[in-house]
Amino acid sequence: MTAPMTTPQTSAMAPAVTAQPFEPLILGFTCNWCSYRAADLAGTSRIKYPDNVRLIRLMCSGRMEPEFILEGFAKGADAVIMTGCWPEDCHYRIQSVKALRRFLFLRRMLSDLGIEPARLQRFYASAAEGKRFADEMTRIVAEVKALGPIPPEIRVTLAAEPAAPAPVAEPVEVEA
Amino acid sequence: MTAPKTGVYICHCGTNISAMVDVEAVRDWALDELGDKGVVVSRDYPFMCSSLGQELIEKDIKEYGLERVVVGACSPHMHEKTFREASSNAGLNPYLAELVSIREQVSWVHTDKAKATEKAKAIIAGGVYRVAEHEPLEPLIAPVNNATLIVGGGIAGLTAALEIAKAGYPVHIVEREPSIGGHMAQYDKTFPTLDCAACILTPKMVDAGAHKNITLHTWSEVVDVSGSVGDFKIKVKHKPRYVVEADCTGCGICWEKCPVQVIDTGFESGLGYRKAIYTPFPQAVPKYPVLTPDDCTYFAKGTCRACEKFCPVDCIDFTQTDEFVEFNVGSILLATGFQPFDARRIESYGYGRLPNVFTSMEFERMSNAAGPTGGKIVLRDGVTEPKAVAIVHCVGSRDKNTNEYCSAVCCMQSLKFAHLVREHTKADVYECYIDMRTPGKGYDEFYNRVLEEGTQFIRGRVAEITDSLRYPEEEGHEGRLIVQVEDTLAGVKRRIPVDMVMLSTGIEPQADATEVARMFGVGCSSKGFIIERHAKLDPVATMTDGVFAAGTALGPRDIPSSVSNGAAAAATILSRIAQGEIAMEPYRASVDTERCSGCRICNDLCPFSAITFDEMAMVTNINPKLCQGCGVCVAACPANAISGSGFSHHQIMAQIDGLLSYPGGSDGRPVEEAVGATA
Amino acid sequence: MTIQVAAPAEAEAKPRYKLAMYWASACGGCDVAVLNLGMKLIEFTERWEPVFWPAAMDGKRADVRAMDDGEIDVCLFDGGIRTDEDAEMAHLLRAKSKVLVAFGSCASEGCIPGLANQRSIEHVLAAAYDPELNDVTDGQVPNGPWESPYGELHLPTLQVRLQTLAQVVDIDYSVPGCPPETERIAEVLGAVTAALDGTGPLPPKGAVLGAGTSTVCDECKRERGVKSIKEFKRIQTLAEVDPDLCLLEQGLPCCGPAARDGCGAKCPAAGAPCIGCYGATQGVNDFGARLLSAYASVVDASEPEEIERILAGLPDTVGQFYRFSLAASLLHGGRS
Amino acid sequence: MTRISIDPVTRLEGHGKIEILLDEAGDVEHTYFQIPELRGFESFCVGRPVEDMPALTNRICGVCPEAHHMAAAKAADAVYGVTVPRAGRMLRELLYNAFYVTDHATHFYVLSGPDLIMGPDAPKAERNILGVIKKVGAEVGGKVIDARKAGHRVIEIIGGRRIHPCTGVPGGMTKAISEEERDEIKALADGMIEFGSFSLELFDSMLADEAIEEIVKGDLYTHRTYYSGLVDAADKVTFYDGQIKVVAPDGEVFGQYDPKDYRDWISEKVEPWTFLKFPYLKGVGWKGLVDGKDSGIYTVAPLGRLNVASGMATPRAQEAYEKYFATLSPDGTPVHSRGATHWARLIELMQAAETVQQLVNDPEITSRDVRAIPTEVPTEGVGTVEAPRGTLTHHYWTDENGVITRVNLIVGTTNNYGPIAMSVDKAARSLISKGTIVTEGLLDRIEMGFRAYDPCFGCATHTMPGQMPMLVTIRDKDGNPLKELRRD
Repeated sequence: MTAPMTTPQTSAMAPAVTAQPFEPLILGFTCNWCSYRAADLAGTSRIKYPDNVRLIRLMCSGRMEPEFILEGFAKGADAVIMTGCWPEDCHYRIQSVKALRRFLFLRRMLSDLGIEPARLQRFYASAAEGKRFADEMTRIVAEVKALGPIPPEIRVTLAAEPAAPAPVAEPVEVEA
Repeated sequence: MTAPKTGVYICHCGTNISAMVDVEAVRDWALDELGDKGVVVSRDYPFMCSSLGQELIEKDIKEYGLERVVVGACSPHMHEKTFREASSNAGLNPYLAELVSIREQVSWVHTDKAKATEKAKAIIAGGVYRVAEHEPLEPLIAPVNNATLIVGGGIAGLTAALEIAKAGYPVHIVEREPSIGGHMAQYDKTFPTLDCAACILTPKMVDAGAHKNITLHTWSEVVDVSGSVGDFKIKVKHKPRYVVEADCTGCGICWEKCPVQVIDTGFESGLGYRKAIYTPFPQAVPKYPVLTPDDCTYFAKGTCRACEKFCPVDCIDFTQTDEFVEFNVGSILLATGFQPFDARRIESYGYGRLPNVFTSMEFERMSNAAGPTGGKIVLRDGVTEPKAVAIVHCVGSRDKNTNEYCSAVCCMQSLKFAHLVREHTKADVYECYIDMRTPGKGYDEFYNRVLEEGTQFIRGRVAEITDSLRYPEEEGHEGRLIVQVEDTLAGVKRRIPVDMVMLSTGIEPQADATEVARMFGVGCSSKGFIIERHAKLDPVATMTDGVFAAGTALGPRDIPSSVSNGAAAAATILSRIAQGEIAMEPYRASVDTERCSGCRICNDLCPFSAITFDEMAMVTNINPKLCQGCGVCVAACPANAISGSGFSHHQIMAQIDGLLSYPGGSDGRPVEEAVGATA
Repeated sequence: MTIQVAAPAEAEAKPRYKLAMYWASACGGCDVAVLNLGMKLIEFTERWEPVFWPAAMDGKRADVRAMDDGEIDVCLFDGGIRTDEDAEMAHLLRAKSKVLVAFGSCASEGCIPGLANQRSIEHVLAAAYDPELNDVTDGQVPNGPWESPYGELHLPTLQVRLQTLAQVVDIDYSVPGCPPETERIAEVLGAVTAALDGTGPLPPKGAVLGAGTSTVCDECKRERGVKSIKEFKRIQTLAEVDPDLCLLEQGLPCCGPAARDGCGAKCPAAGAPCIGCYGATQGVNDFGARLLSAYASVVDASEPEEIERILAGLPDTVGQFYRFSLAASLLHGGRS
Repeated sequence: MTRISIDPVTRLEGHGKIEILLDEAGDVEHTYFQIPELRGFESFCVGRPVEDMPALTNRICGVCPEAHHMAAAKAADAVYGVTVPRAGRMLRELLYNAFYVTDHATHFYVLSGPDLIMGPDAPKAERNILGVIKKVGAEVGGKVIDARKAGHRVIEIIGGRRIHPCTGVPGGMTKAISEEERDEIKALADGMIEFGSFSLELFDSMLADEAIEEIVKGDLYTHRTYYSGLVDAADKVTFYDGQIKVVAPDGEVFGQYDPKDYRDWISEKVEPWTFLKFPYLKGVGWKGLVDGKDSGIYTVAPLGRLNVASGMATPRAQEAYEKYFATLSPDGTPVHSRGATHWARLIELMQAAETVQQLVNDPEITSRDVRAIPTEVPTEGVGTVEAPRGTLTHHYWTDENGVITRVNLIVGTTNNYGPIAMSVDKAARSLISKGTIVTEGLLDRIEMGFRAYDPCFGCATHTMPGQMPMLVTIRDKDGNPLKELRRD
């Protein structure tokens, strides 16, 4: 009587596999002068935050090319965060505002492409605001978890290879 | 193109990293999984930054012929230079080495070792992908102008000025008040030694005023800073004194004759009077007086001119206006000081409402022999000596409603005040404190001394200061002040009747601190204290090359540390001057004029005026001398004609790919989708 | 235009190369552009033998199948990959051709039909066969094989997304444009002939032929000053369009700053903003991102509300920034 | 059951495909003509600003982008309820008529020419444009290429580009033309008229040839369908704007309506076996692919236009029109022979050439006043023109911001989908009976049938006008291939 037992076993195991909680992958951009140092300060202050975010350092948040963000989404990020100096103490005086303009434009275009605004986040952090940096990371990760993954019909990654179409039967050639 | 030979080095940082990241796993993973990206050697080491760790890298560069180096350790702001130097020692261009942070960004902020290790792998991958796109760069060299601008003539600035001037280099001090000296000049005694502030300060003021290498710009403000590292162009506004400095002898007849009495809210903190034309205090440097038009009868009514009539050298000039002077400097020191916390902001303490509530600054002037009361400690009426005095600590400090930080000096100044009250009067003194903070040489000894002098110490934050009596036992105390405080040691609520309350006010940034920070391009906290390049290892440098800071502009501190700040800044500046030139990160934007379409999108984007348009050739040019490397124009160029060295498009795209290449999609879910799949 | 020309005798000396031109999901404009070569085309046939060109001459897939791999010297492939059959042909022609060229905007970037990628394939079918506008019998709409009363009828199946040629097979070159300007086509055919003869340089794999490396502004004759966008305008609201001044500076969203040059800036010259049919310029991964960044950078506002107000002047961001290149955008599979 | 697949350029390339299914007796049971392409303009035009539509919908067809550009611009005008200034409208018509000259010339000489001028029995090697040139003389070849060039040049001057013009916008055109450009067009116009009369004379001479006469008058492709097309206020043939007139097979007027009311008059039948839809007259109803007065199927393009109108709008064309009916239908009832389309096409070419000349000589043609600024709130609009291959309708719905919320498109060739399918069926039935199949003839007839209609599936699929190279596979009842025939 082994046969009947297999069924419950397999079905009992099934939920365990699907029960994995969604852990978003998030790409974060910092400027060299304020927000990256805020991240450093969060570290030196040992303030904990979720490990979903991976950071890239730019010299200035105004260096941000929208292509970087799209590349992030294309390569599997569930959300992207832009951070930088408070406009009033931007190391490059007024460049942090350029980042704001691109952010608003891009967020609108992304939502027109089906990517929720909440997946493109943005905040300021001065070099003294390690706590703020960690708090924002925690907040954003929670928000993105609530959103869930980006549906595959919205994002195609470069890895995506088209399914080679099933070759259709070739008519046998006969002499005319 | 085949991937460049790359070495990967994972630092344990003692256990700072290895406790939360499985460094061996990361090391092996890098060699196994990043081989196709060029990784030929991967090592871990307890302290990569140690000389032995660096030798490890240098050895590999030579043995394996490494073309790239990636170190996974602390923040680049900590050790980027270290590993770049190690690489160049071994003959590898320093900009082909990349330091990625798996400490500040991983081990110190995460709690799940397995996940932290995964993230560390991704960060290493990001570095490896990125560094493959790097190209050899040479640092940009800029000559350093040997002149120095010091903003603020307080004790920190003066100290630095004298050190630099003595070394033989020109210094400009810009002070917005009529005299240098800063807050210290207002103090009576200085803790813990109780020597008189004036006696130790004025000689320095005189030296500074007299020194041939020091140019004083008092009653002046910096209005513009331009140029770049090594050679800043400074524009200073000299506000009109209405006194011709060249002729003035500082004889003082003008302010004797001036009929207008003005409450001196500046130097005398509102306790005393000055004239419409005045010097803030007898030992002021420079000696020339200042006339304030708002107070002057002549400016109001067009008559009087007493000062002019009596001036023996005819140096009064009512026609003076703002004057602007410009000069270039190679270094800038911001010693802009602090402002005392405004006690009015805590209404329950009644300052401004209850006459006999005083602030520390008022008390300093009151107890000063040269002050408005001639050193007598009396109530507002100017005659009555207090029988009981309460001193309240942490006013505007360690308080969520005002400032969360500790102002560092209040405890000691309060102890000093307690001592002075006991010395000048027979009054009982109550010190209401939260914690007694007496770090520093001789400080705690002074605390004990004041204890022995019989001052009563009450541990507890004062809740309220009032003149309304609520309880029968308070009868007979009419007209006195009640200090309500919970004695947390005795565990009782106390209402203490006193005649005088002294609020030990804290230290706050100058009101215009953030504007000043912006003008000089340095970062400051949201409160306004300037941020050090590194709080511990580089405490007087800012994040802007060539701009330094000292004293309370950086945060609360006492006179000794302000002075050592000033000296430290002087030493740093002198070493730059001695080097004659400085090396800057070669991060610059450049235009490929073949690709430039002349669309002029970028033309208005540069705050440093590095971008110009060639009308003839219809192309845009970028001046590398002015470019600061922010990259805004690179990101804006729709023709892809502008590229940025050091942070190029390809480098960042590669790092993104690397960071996201592992473990693939979020929660490892396959990101592939059969696009070609038919609906 | 049926091209079956016997090579004139004097050309016998030089080799005659085999040329194929195929349209996948296309409008035919690329083929018309080639036909517009007129007499020049007939001259070209002295050096080029068109072995397969459905637009202009007889030819059968069976013939292509029968060819050896690499037998076709050059295949100009226009049209996007919309159906399983398009993909099948892409794979077949890749195998049979020495040099495969993504010809025109559809094959290079997906062109305007690529805008379909903004929505689901269900939306495409629902809109095309909207029962309110059409006579649909119990919800039956075409897509894929259908079982007729007399046996199965084969009908191609739409892919979930329109793809560029490079997303489906490895390509050697691409020629941008919707359609490529006839003069550029002549240059390309000349250059390729020279390269095959060995008298000219062979362009590096992946090169973009028949276009420049700058942008349309480089060719545009309009005067331009420093850019600062206070408001985006729609042409029907603009009483006067200055004939000499940069259109973007007049508030019209022109793609010129980001679109690859080579077309001669004909549209701006005709008073119509460039719509970017020559696609992204050299080294740009994502046309829309580039143009968006350029526009946003010069928006004359610093407050979020003000920036949003100006942005609202673009009612259709996807159509504005990706009109010809959505299928090649990073989010939709990238440029290769 | 035996199945015959006729795959123009084989099944897998989506260029249209014919399936003929025979019953047990070996007679034609059913014929399917499938169009295997869909790009989804109705879907992705939604959300676009209406002023973008002329440039977007160009890309429906690279063979007749001018037609889509005009229909879209007119629909956009209608969405805003704006009237194009006279000069702007004249520029559009000038561009459009020049396009007609080019397109009709291309079709007659390059596509159908080989069949007609060389005759259907000429050796295949000669049945191409070069053969034509050899026979009628090099200067004719020159004339043809010049005529196409001339048309393209006018399109470039007014439309900005030769293919996919860009100057049509809501309310008019983005640019006027200069005096110099006007003079250049004048010169080209004279050449066009010359070319028109030359072509009509050539056709007269060709009619002497019996084979040709058979093509034009014969009943092989005769279907007695309804006819539909635009007529102007004087009930004459017109291309850019007018009312749609429908006549019954017997010539009786079925109705005349404003194009914006098209939905009251026609509907499109969706079949699950082909991406293209079958338009039909609602008032008559869908009876399947059959002709006659009870079937809603109607015919458009030159044949349809000449059948509904009472004449041509220009003198020379009118002359030719009268000759056309005198020859083919003296009583003035509709001409049902599809072969006559070739002749009708040349008559239209002449009208287009004459119209170009009229317009370019109008003193107002160089006026700067080519665009009106809309004042109405945008809502909904229909734009209809006569494309060379049939009535073309664009219908847009927008929000109050002028952004498209819904689109309906009925492209020229689609209107003829039914008749073409019937011709295919008829050709099959005429040559297949009781299992005997005259295969070679089958190919000829189907090919010529297509050429008569000049189907432009560039608009719906991608078959170039006239191009129908074919492969026929005959399979036995089990679907095994018996024989494969190809047209080479």
